[in-house]
Amino acid sequence: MQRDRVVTIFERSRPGRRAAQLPALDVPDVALDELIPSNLLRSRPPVLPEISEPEIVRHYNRVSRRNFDLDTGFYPLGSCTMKHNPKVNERVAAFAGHARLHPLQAPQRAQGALELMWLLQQALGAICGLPHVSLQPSAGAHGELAGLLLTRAYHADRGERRHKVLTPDTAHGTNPATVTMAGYEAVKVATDGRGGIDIEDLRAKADSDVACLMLTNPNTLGLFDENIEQIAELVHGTGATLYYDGANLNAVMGISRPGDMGFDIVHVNLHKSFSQPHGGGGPGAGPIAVSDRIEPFLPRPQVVRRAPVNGGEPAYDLDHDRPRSIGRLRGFQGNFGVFVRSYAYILSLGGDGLKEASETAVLNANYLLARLKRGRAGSFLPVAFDRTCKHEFVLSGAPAKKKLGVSTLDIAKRLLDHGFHPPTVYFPLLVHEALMVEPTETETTETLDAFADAIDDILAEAEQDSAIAQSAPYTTPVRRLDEVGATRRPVLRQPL
Amino acid sequence: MQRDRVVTIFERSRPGRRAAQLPALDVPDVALDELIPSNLLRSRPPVLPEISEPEIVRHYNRVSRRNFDLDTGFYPLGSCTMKHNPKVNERVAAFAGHARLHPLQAPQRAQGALELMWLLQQALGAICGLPHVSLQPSAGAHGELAGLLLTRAYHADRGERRHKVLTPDTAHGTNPATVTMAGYEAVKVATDGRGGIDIEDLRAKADSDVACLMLTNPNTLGLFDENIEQIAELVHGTGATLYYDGANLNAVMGISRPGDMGFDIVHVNLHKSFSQPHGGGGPGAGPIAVSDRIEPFLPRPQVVRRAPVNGGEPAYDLDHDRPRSIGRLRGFQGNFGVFVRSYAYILSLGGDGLKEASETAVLNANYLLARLKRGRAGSFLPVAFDRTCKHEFVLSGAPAKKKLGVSTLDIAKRLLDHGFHPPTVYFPLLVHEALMVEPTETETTETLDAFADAIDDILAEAEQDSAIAQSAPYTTPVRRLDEVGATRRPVLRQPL
Amino acid sequence: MTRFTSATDDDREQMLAAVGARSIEELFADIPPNLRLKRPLELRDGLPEEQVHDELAELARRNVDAERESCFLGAGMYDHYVPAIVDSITQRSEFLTPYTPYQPEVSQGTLQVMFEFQTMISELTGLPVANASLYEGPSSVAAAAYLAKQHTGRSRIVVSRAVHPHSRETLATYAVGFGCEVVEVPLAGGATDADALAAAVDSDTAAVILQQPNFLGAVEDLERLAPIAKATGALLVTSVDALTLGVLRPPGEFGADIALGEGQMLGNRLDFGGPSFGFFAAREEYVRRMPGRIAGEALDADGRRGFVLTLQTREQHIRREKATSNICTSQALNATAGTIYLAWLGRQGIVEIGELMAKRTAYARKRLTQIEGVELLHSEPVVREFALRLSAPVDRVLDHCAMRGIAAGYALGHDYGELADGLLVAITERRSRADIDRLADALADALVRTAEPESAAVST
Amino acid sequence: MTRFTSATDDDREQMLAAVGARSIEELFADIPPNLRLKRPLELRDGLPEEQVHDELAELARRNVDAERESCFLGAGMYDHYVPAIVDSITQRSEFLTPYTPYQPEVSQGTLQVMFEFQTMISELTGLPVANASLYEGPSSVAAAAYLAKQHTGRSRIVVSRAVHPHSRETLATYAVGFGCEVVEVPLAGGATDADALAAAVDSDTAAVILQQPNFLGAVEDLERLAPIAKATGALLVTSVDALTLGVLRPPGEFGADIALGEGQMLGNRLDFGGPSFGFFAAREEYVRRMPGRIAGEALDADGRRGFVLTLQTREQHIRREKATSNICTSQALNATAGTIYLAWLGRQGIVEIGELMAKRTAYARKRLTQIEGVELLHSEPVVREFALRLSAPVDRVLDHCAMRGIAAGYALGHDYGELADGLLVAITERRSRADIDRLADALADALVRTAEPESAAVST
Ligand SMILES: Cc1ncc(COP(=O)(O)O)c(C=O)c1O
Ligand SMILES: Cc1ncc(COP(=O)(O)O)c(C=O)c1O
Repeated sequence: MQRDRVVTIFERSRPGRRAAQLPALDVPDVALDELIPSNLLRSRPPVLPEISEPEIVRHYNRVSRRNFDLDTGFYPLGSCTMKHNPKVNERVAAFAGHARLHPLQAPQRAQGALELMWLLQQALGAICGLPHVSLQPSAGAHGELAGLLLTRAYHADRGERRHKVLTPDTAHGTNPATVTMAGYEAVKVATDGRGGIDIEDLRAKADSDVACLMLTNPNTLGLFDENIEQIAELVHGTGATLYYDGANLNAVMGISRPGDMGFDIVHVNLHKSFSQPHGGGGPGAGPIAVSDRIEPFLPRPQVVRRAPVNGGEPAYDLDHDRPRSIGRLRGFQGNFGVFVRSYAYILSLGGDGLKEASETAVLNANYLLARLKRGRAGSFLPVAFDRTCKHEFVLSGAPAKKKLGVSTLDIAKRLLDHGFHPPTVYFPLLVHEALMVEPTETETTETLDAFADAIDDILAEAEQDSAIAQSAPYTTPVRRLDEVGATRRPVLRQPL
Repeated sequence: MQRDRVVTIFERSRPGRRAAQLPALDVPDVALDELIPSNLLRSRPPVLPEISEPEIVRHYNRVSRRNFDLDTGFYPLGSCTMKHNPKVNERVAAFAGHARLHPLQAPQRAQGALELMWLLQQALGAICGLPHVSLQPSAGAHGELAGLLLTRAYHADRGERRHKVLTPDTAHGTNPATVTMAGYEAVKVATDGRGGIDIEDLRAKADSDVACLMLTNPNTLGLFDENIEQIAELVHGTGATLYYDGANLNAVMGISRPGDMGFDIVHVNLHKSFSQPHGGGGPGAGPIAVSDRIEPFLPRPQVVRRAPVNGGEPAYDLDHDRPRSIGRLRGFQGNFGVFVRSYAYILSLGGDGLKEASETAVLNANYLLARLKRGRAGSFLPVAFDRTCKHEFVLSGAPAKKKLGVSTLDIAKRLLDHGFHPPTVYFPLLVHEALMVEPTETETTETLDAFADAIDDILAEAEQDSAIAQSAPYTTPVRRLDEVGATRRPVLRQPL
Repeated sequence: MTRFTSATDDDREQMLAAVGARSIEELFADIPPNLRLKRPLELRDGLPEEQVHDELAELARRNVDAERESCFLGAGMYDHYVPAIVDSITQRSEFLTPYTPYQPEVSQGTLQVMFEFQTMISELTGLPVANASLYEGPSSVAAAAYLAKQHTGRSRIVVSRAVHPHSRETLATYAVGFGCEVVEVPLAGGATDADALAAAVDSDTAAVILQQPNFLGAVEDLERLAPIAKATGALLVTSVDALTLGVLRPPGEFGADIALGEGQMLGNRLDFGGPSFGFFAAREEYVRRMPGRIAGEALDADGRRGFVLTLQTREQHIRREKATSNICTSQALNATAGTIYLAWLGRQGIVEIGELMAKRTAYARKRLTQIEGVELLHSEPVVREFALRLSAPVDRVLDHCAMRGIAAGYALGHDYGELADGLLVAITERRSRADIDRLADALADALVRTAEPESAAVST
Repeated sequence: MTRFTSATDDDREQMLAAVGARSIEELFADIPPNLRLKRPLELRDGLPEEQVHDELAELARRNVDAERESCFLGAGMYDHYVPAIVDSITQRSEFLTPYTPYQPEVSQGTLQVMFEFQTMISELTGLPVANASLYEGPSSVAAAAYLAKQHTGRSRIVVSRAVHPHSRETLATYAVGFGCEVVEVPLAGGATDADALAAAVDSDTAAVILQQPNFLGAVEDLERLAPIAKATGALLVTSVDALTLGVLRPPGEFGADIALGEGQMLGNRLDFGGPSFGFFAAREEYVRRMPGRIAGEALDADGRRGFVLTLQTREQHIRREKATSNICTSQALNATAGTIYLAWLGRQGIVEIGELMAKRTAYARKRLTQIEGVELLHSEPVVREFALRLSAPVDRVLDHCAMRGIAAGYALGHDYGELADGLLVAITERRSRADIDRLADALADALVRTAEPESAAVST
């Protein structure tokens, strides 16, 4: 990666330079203040950069080289499913028929797009085991919000007002944050000794004021909750809904379906299980699949297939006429470009391929875990719950910290010098000094071996001299950054 | 740049892995040896890599990071015109209408492509000041070969056989190499004290056995030959043709035209003046523009515009019916994809823009030269001929070698550590320890200043300790390589 | 084995052995048997890449996109040209494939782009702080309302009826959750009714939401509206079209507390509505309540300049149920495209594009209203979009124009029952005078024909 | 100032001052005044990027490409699918924008790809050494003849009439220059006439050039022809279709001295004929006469493995008039695409694609010859292309098929006067059985219709 000095695009700017050349004025010229009152006009242009095309290209090319990326190296970021992003997806998403289609094009002139969305709905429904899908939510957290608003609408429709939503203590931060945004109170449920929901605690908390239980399964420990049937029964018994955070769906595609487990509402992260590139933090999409009883409340508009007229092709349409709908969650029809990529991915793999992906993801995780256990990680970074994991597993760096003086953060930073992206760190909160490792199915055994070796090397090095890891990394574009200072005196834009 | 260990794609291969998935067999299965005699069938598959898509992507991504490229840094490689490659050119070249057009599509169904070629011919003709253009040659050297074969055909048509072709001692290596391939004897013409053709030497050699004089103007010293009119007169006086090696056209677009200078045949490097990306050594294209008397011999087929029929659109066609043509130089119609890019470039700049490009190229070169002269380069790397240069200039590293003990090669290698691609070195041969610097018009003054500073720093450093440059580079993916050893025991493929 | 995985049968065997399992199934033994799917998924078999390509190409062909017709549709997303450098840079794997920059040492690329983006948004809006992106426009409006509610402790949101219908609907959806009443201020002609606004704002009003230019294309008189909106201590939230901010006075100068908007027009494809991004800028005092990622400058251990995600204590992964928003994955790559686009457009270009649109829009407005059966829906000043009234059914007129290869605009009746005869026409730098003239011809023709009996009209 | 340059007026002034010139014109004072162009170039004004895009899109639309019709055209270039990874990797600026790797320390990327490419070509052809690319197919044939002439000192080149017409024409063009006589060996049915070959080869023959499969699609019996070709010491040069080498015995195993070919089918676009690449492999003894760049392994000063351009003493920049070729800029990026494609196809895929083509071709050959008015032009074994005779004028049949969205093939009459009724049909993995059946229908229909009087036929 590039180690040169930071120069921002503004620092490359020189007065009078430019890249954009706009079409010439081809209509009568008029003074702007004849069109718009001058008190509503801008007096000083915004200080955007002034720079030619070649220099923009060089700038962002150089800047890009200061990133670690999945197409260059292993990126076992737990909970994020950093699987390969097939290049054909980018190609098909770029077709003008997709990329330059206006969202308000009349449905009869956007049949291909609507059919694609409908096909994706069908596919996600089949994978989730739930019959109705809305593609609207923009990401997982947005799907969660949709889920709780659906829950609210469902209860309201039955004349109930409930105030609490249960989330396990292992839940991802978006779960409780969503609970608050949706106007509920978040109530934590404990984890039992095998890493699943503590049934007793759940039983104690699952009362008639509970609107919903949000669950990830396999959960953020990478463990499948074996009691899921009992949990579902318990929750449904109180009249609450059961929400499935689909961030970990990559473990069970074609193997077990959330709908069959008893979930009412599922969100799917297309940017995880369905290969949408992560883009440095999006775009993604968080479609939701729901059961019959939730369906009436789905967001508006919904993509529907109308019966063929005169024996012709069926027509796809946007149904706005959904009187019990919770309404819109965003503009237009959702992140269509993401749908194209994920639909292409599903077409590429097919049903068997998706199943094989999940199998291999789980095999890779268990293999890596086995490799690690056998080395120094076995004593210094033990797995938090010693069971067969699913697509990921969580190690605890507590012994390493105690015995070697190197924290999970130190190990993560030292991994950077070995050319690996570190796992997710310090999550889930339940596990001390957590390291959450998700290799995904698209990695080779050679890569897993190399990663295990790197962890072992780092621990061996720390046995000799813990200071090395404590001050790592050394070879990255910058070394550890002063985050505390950055928060104390925030510099959030360039002064110009 | 990536400094990791070399691993070839073959070394990443594992039996049974694969990326390609082909369409299923949808016709009756037959044993291959029922279709083709088994003695003509392969017994053992070629050992191509076995590797999945994600691993191919990572492999070539990593490998790519071991290159220095124009989109990341300054690349003043003399004679190569490493100007910015506009990204829109790649976009328009990728249109299916261009990229998936079969070369044998019937002309009436390829009118857009033929019109584009015709428009490019017109534009190049206008720039060169010569009325007829063939786009067929695949690169500059191919254009040169075309030029000499045209010369031969021209003389033969007049019943003459001539045996010699003159090239200046500053000529690019392709010139004399082409002379030999075209069946002529190469005769060198000396350079005079101002860096131009030595008129007396030319006069002595320009006899009636001379078929052609090949010239670059501005020449490879970056100098415009002020005596060009006299040279043209002299050469034409003997009945020979005058060939213009257009590698340096970037200095004179819209300013002076080879046709007006008296040249009969010109090649244009679309990958230099007309912004086709260099691709690590091609593709390029070397269209030729010629005068009326050469036209009958142009390669076959030629793109022509036929008069409109019934007042409709004019029709573009491939004219194969050219009885005096030298024939084909290659398959199909030439490097069409390159034509698309260069035509887009010409459309982008227009006449004024091309002229400004040449002006700025020359200004940038003179500015950089002035900056260098003022520093240590003034004494250690003096310019070979102290005149106003055109788009490039040649320094001599002889004093540096003598006084500091650092050769041109050492300086070039040390530049790598400063993040610059070195200039062309040891060419032209005439200049001792030559450094040929071509900044191009797309560079900023800041970049030129930084380069001049780097040269100065290197010389200053060498004044203190010449060993540093002598062993440079230090920061590149590999250090100096043993080229002699590589030639002595060539390893030209991986043993498998 | 799929083409994206590498585990051959041999690999599987060797890995299972290392794990100590006899079969892959054994790894799933913890899933209760009756929850295991006993049959294949109801999906087709996987396809070779070229067949995936062909099927998607076939679907794409069945859409009439802006490459195939002259597109005057706007209403929130616009057919601007996306320069090739945007694609070529955002398709670099270095930007395309990493995730959120949790490890700043190896994410300086993404972080620096965020910082540059924030600077540009801050410049455009005239507000000191901006985040690194939200999902898109309308949900950003809802996010602003949530912020206002949390900040003020009040529970009414006042929104102009001239705000994008999708924004109003999204706001309404969210507000049911976080518990706010949404009150709509009616239109007076093409703009927000100032008197009604004054009447609507009270001491329980958390925010007033306006849009500039508004959904009908009108430039709102923010100088008049802003003080009214802020009179009772409510936050003034303006949803703005970033591409008009080279010519329109920025919201910050009118005293807006928050400026946000849809970012599609900044170098993002239409993509049938997404992905794009939302931007969100505010006064300093709201920074610790802002939703979304924020990059800040920081020094490294060797004193080198760099960037980090900062003020993370706002965020869900730290604060969980106390977070200021639940957003996690956002739209980083789209914001990157926006950053490159704004660098490309530059200080001169942002003004020029605004002026070009304003002048072409003025021309189009005049040209179209010369047609028999077309009149102005309002006469407020406009920049890039304007509203007309048609004398014939709008949908039939649109179909006629579509047959001539023109998407003439958006039928306002979809969202405004009272404007069933309304057509919203958008102009970008891609719509030339010739395109506008062709639209005028098509519209004139359509109005004549749709006046004819249905059967005759259909035969065209 | 163009959008690709940065010199503002201020910059120009400052730079001129540094140079000591008063004006830009002064920098051109060395150009004799009457050679300076006194008027603007006869070119249009420069256009904004979006207008360049639109004009090129408009030109592209006027071509009927293989996305728009079912393409059975071959004859040297084939409509294979180019996997997306080829584009995404070759569009990385690191491969796209550098030049020839003259500075190996910062060109290891390009050099390593060359080395991998050479290895793959060597594997495919069964010959030990390969270069890193030439321009394309036919000029590579001429280059081989030049090598043979230089190597043997002989002056006759014997070429089969079954070699691609473009190769034969290019050879003829070059041979005029380097002074060789070209002698053509006639066809016997669909293949090279072995007896005529034996008769043509003499002690002054420098090379015998054959093509596999030949231009008419036939697999030549190289086992029989090779010894005949080599009987007098001439070099055996075979031009091969690389994509058939997963199933066909490689030239090296028949004793070929040189194997070369067009590389388009290896991951390169059709591009109306270029750019693509030529490959060139040979026996060890010719390596120092080979044209083009060659990469070789080398160690660096620290003993690290790397790659360099090697055996450069063959090349023009070192040897000038004594060089073995004049080639300089070649087709590196296209060869890079070829390398990625071959890595993608892999050891299994190269066989599978050959088999798939062979079986589909067998089906198509059978299916089409069942049509009234269609018969086999030859019955030699074929892999991916075959020749038919039609009972109606070929060009009219082709036009009819084109109207039905099918490019039915190539009319052999263009190049072979004696085969005016010949049609060459190519099959790739993109042409499904359904496509072949549609072609059969169209062909049958066309043959019926073209038998009708012209006027009636035209009205379809
Ligand atoms: C377990 C879990 N739940 C929810 C989310 C939120 O999804 P998104 O980031 O798409 O909003 C994530 C994402 O990181 C996650 O890992
Ligand atoms: C002066 C000169 N002439 C001719 C050539 C040959 O052109 P090409 O490399 O396109 O064959 C070059 C290219 O490097 C050159 O610089």
